[in-house]
Amino acid sequence: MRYVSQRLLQFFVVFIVVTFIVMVATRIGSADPVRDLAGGAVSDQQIARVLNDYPYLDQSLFLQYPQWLLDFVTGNLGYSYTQSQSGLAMFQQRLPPTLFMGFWAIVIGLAIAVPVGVYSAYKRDGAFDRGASYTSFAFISMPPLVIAVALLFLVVTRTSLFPTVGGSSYIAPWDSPWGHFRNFFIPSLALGLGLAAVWSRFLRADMNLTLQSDFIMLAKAKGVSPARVLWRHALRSSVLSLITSVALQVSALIGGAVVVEQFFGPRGIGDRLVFAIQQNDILIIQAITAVLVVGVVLANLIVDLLYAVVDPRIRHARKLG
Amino acid sequence: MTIALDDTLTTSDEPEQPPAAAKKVRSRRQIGFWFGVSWLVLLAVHAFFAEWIPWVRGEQEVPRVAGPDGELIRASGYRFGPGLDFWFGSDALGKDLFARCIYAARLALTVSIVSIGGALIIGGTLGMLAGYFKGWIDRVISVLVDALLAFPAIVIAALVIGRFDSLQASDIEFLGFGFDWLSRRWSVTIIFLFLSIAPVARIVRAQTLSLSEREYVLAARSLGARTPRILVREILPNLVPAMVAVIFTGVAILLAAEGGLAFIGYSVKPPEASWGLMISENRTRIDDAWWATVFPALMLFLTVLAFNLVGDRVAKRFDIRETSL
Amino acid sequence: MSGLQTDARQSTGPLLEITDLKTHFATERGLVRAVDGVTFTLERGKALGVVGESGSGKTVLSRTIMGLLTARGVELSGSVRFAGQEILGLKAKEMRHIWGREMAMIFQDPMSSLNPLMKIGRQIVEPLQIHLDMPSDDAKATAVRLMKDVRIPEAERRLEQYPHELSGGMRQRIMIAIALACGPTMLFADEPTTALDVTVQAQILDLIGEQRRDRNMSVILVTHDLGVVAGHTDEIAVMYGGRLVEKAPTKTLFANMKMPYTKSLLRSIPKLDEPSHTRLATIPGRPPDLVNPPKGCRFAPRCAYARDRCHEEEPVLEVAEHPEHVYRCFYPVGSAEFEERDEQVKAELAREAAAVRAAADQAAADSAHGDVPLAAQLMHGKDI
Amino acid sequence: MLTRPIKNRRGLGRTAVATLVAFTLVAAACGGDDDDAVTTDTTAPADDTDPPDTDDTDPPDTDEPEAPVVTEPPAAEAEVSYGGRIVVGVEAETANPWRPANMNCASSCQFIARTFFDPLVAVDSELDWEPYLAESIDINDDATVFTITLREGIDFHDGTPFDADAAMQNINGNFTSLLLSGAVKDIAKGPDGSVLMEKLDDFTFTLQTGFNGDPDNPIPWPLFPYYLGGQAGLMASPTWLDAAEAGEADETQAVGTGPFLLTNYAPGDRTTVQRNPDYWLSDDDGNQLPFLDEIEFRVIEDSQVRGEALRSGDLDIMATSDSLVIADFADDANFEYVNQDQFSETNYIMFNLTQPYLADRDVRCALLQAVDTVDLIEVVAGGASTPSIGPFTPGQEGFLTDNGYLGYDPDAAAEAIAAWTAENGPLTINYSTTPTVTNLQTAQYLAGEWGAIGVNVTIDQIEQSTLINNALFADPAFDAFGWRNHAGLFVDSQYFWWHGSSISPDSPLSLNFGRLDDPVINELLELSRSEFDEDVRRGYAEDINRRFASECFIIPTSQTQWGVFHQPAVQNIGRSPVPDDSTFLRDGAGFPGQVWLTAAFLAD
Repeated sequence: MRYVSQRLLQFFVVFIVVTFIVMVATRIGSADPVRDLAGGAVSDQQIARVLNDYPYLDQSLFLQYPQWLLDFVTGNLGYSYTQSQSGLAMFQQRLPPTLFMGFWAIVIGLAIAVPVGVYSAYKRDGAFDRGASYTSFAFISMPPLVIAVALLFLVVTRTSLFPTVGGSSYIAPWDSPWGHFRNFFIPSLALGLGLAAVWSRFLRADMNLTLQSDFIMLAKAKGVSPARVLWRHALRSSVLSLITSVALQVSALIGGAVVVEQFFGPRGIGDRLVFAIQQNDILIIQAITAVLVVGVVLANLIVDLLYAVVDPRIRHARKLG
Repeated sequence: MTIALDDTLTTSDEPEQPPAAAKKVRSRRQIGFWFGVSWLVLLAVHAFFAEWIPWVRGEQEVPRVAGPDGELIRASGYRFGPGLDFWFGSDALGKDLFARCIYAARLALTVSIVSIGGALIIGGTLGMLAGYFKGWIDRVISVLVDALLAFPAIVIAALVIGRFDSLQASDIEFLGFGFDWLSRRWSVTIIFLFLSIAPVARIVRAQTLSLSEREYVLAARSLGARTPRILVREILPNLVPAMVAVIFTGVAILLAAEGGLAFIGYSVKPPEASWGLMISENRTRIDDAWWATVFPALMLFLTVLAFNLVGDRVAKRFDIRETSL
Repeated sequence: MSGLQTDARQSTGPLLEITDLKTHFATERGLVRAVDGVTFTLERGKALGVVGESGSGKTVLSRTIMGLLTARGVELSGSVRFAGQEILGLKAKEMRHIWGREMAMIFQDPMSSLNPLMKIGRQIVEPLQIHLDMPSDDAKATAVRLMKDVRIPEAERRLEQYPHELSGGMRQRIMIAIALACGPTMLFADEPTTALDVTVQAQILDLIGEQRRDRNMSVILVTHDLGVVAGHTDEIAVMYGGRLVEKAPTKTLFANMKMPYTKSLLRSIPKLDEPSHTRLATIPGRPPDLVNPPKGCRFAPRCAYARDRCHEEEPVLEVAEHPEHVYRCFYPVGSAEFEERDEQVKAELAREAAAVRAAADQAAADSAHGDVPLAAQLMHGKDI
Repeated sequence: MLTRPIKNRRGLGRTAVATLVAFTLVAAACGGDDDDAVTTDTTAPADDTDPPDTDDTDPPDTDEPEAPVVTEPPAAEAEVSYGGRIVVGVEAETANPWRPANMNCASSCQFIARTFFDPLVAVDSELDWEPYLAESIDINDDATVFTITLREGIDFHDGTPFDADAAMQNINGNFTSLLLSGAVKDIAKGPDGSVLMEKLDDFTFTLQTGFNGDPDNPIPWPLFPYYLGGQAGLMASPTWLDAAEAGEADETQAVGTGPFLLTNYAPGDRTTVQRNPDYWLSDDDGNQLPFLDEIEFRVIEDSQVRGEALRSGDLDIMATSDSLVIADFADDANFEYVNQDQFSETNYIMFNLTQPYLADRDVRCALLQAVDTVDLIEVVAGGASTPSIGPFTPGQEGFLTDNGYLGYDPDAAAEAIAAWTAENGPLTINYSTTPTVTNLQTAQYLAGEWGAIGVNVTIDQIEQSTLINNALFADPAFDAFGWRNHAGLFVDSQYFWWHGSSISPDSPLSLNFGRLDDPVINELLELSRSEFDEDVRRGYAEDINRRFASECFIIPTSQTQWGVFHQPAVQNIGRSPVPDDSTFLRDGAGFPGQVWLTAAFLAD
């Protein structure tokens, strides 16, 4: 329990720090946040309306913050006056595309990284390992933007399968599996390849270490087949660092999504965030950043839980802690 | 690599490699390293001396070249693909993409290097103090690092840069100074510097922490050396390898970040050139003019790769790893 | 490979014959001669103790025999005949029929040698299912029986437990149970007690001895601790610098050891209050560099009794009074030259006791992520 | 009629030289029964027409607009059938909220809004206004009083009956809103500021004119009914309006009387509407309208990308003003299209005339003369657009091919600037632009050309709502930017964009973005508003055109041409019926870039 409360406290501090920094950042050089918010053609009526909804907006930042925080935790996720849309509706509209993209990116990343990492570790220093090593190094040096250009140039323009730049839109898989694939494959791949590169490296390194450990030797000495040693004994214990890596990549994933959504679509939360920044739609900026931080934090919490599922020692230690 | 062939064999970290294979690995690493170095030298020379290099046209120059009929024409509308006249082709406005890529390199390199340099000075100092004295700096840095990791830097950068635009346009003064000077170039540099402080501080802190436990530091301390002297004479010189690795790798990360930021419109403004901006401007025309999108992306990729290769080599050479931090 | 699958119990002659076995590692620094020409035989049902300090090659020896050294750059030569069959250099695929079934191994550290993420039961059942194709119910029952054999209380409950939930001694018993699962004829025990409490050590050794007798197994007990092998082996082989330097029936050896090195080992039996796996403190100097072994007797640089000849010429194996007692020394214990120096040596030894200890763990430093580019690590930001 | 950029964020692609886009608040078409300049260009299939002449970059040299070709809309090729779902790609979506009084509505927004709102009048294929939700509108002889009779038996989607009270509430709201009041400023208002209306019975009421709202100063306004075919004439449920006003209903969940119900609205991304089974209108064969079950409008800003989406079958209908894309698709026999190359917008560079240096004609004209629009179009739009020399496009009242336009003369420009700077010091122009690809290219091009005549240019890349604010409030930072506006047939449609009275002394906000207050133009606009004779009106309009040319109030760059492309399976485009009449509604009249989908259906 102490462990959990410690982690929660840590996450809470991170949340406060990030959201406060973002709040301060949205107000830099702004004479009147209320006017910014009203957007477009501003009449006194509109300003009055903003102030009626969010009376704290003309107070000092330190007074604003707790009130905003209270709003946030009570489910008031802001309002976009320029888009006539509540924060909640905005999330309902914009989160699914990004979640799907992120999910598929992670799936693609793992689907590539796990076999590559495991096989590299198994055939260490072999031709495959070396090839994978160079390839992954190259991909690590490729920001999502470059991968997106490469995919556009090498795949999208050469087949007529996928929507071109900015053409991907949100189609739920249950509405049309094929449509979903067409629209999500390329953006997800643009994110997933980079993840695969990083993860295959981490997995290979960790597997190498694991493969040298005594219990692998014991498994071998028991006569367990190499495949079983690899997948049942070695991978399972290396998977921990992989999971950590997945969680740590969530924030990088969001950063990548911002670029990829602008590049290919679909229009998710990253795209909306950039638009909100352009419009200085401060309540939406704050809401999105806060939700994203919660997302990152949640990912880390989930990893913590997964740790315990995968590793009985941790479960044990936490029970004691 | 020392190998203790004894009971710890099974946990020894590095593989035993036959000398030939090991040599091959080394030479392969060398190839990468030398590729990185040569690319960077070539690029840096072009970028920083562009005005004096005859084959680099002006950033904003709209050259007129001989058309099919021999008369001088503008190369607008992506008229020229890669070739002798335009190595990387021409863009929509008829500018030379090679020249623009070079000037974009100047921007990317200056912004990244200045930011990392500044971050090293500030973050390095903080990190050294934190590592040596531990205490509150330590805790603040770790919270900041956690917070930064919890959030994509590109978003914070875009947000702040957007606001800096308003600041520049406003009449707001700070300590009697206005913000007229706050161009995008400065905005990007400042926010990159700011975002780099915590990670740099963290690395330096960790290195300092381990260095301050070393015998020679303990010895110096026991001989009555003063703290500043220990920091400057004993610890600082030993931080250099780590800092070199951080510079190269950090620049690589910032280059990538600048690319993304420029792509979403938050690095320099047109008509200044930036790789990300060029990609953003030209990608919808990739069917007709692939060169205008592909070359900037290639430049970005190769430069990031080169910095990573060099940085990684330095890190390996001096055995600097995140895990040891 | 059908020949190898024949039951070793059916063959006649010595169970294990090792002839001029060499295990060399090619490294960047040069060829490491970890095992350098070792010859011995082991009869079935007998226990051999292989003794030496860290770096003497004893662990490599046992793993070579078992065929577990398959890393790149390993060069093997000589001969290992198991139940009359040559097994040196067989591929892992071929050895798998022997592993677990004919030969089994108990490792030094029961904590790291059991898969931490797998239930005890599964780990014991695994070889049963692999080699004996046992249905899972039978396998489970067998596992419980095995656990009872190795004196694990509440065996049924333990099946569902994870290694970390057991004490060190229990874990080592589990390892033994695993090793014994398929009834091997040959058991390697590599420092089986080093990581354990002294009180538990004796129990474990007794257990191994007991099982050896019950099952008529041969046992090779690898240790740096002469005290361990004293009561639990039939024969003792002492290794130094990759070479066999003294070998004798246990009683003979203790009664009449010839090598000054063996004598030093005897002196360095760990004290009760020392942490486990302490380097042998009482022998000055370091084990020899196996890339460039010293000229002459490999122990000479550290030997308090060494004379000029020892540094120039390498002694060959001499046969002592007892025909099965061999040793490699020009000036063995008991010789006049030895006694001459003994007095001053004893005094020095005490002084240098503590010096060797440091600097041991550097090599084991974790470099797992050296392969991951710094950029990727920085982007991760956190320690993995 | 309020202008606002519709280009949301990134690339509108190569929408000619276009930059920002006007709201089209008023359906403006050529009135009267004359048949000279009226064309119906609903053309399909595509191979029946000549592709737009993309090579001709010179201003058209004919004296008259091209001879009109009046064609009947194509008859449906298949039996009408109910059901089906289509996806329509539009370039932007700028509503927010969906209240007619507040909608920031550009072309694509009108396209969407017309599926769930009906107007009081609509423009038919002969470009006459026809009563739509209204049953009739009686105009008195001097065109100062309008008696509006409504159709009976129509309900809003929420069940609220559509009657005089509802219509009057809508009209009052629309005609007094910040956004729309300027467009209808000559409708009489009472002392409390509300529109003066008289309810005659449950379905009849009257409106009257009054110069600047003054009921004692009625002016003839023969073309006024057309305004009821625009945004000001859209009817929304009063129940919903009241609830939205009170904050109890979602102001984006529009409730109208239209053929479709708004079911899902994702701002800036997509809008979904579903069939209104109780729609009040049937087609001429008595089939209950509409036919389609569902329409999804999807925003795809880049026209190339939109085109690709149509090709790949992701879209069924796609509207574009990108001449290259139009040229591309016009040749493609796989798609049918509605060509809308008349009465459309002009792309131009707008000046903030309150800046002292821009109030100087010499400076403006020098800036104009520095720009070779032919070259600009070549560079930015691949030469596919037609250069423009004045504020009007072909078909519009006042369109001229020779208006005295100064044309490209960089030497004269440089001279003028040199003279100006000698007297006043260096001249710096801040060109504001949204960060879209085409706009940035245009900005860079202009910076180059203006730089060449000795003007310092800074490019300010700002987000569009800020840009609008700069324009609305004549922000000091606003000097010049690209704009797309002034669709419609009459010059009266442009009245408040250009009339000095739009610059309110009380409010810094003005819909006359350029702050144009020219006595000559003011007078001509007033004359044309009350003019019954079309030829005379055309004369006024041409004078306005010449005045623009001689004073260089704007730098016209190109004419907008629209094309609405669709899959052949989508039938009955251009055949939306007019109630009680045999004509059809005209697609794109006043609202280029849209078609009516009331009678559209999907062939199997």
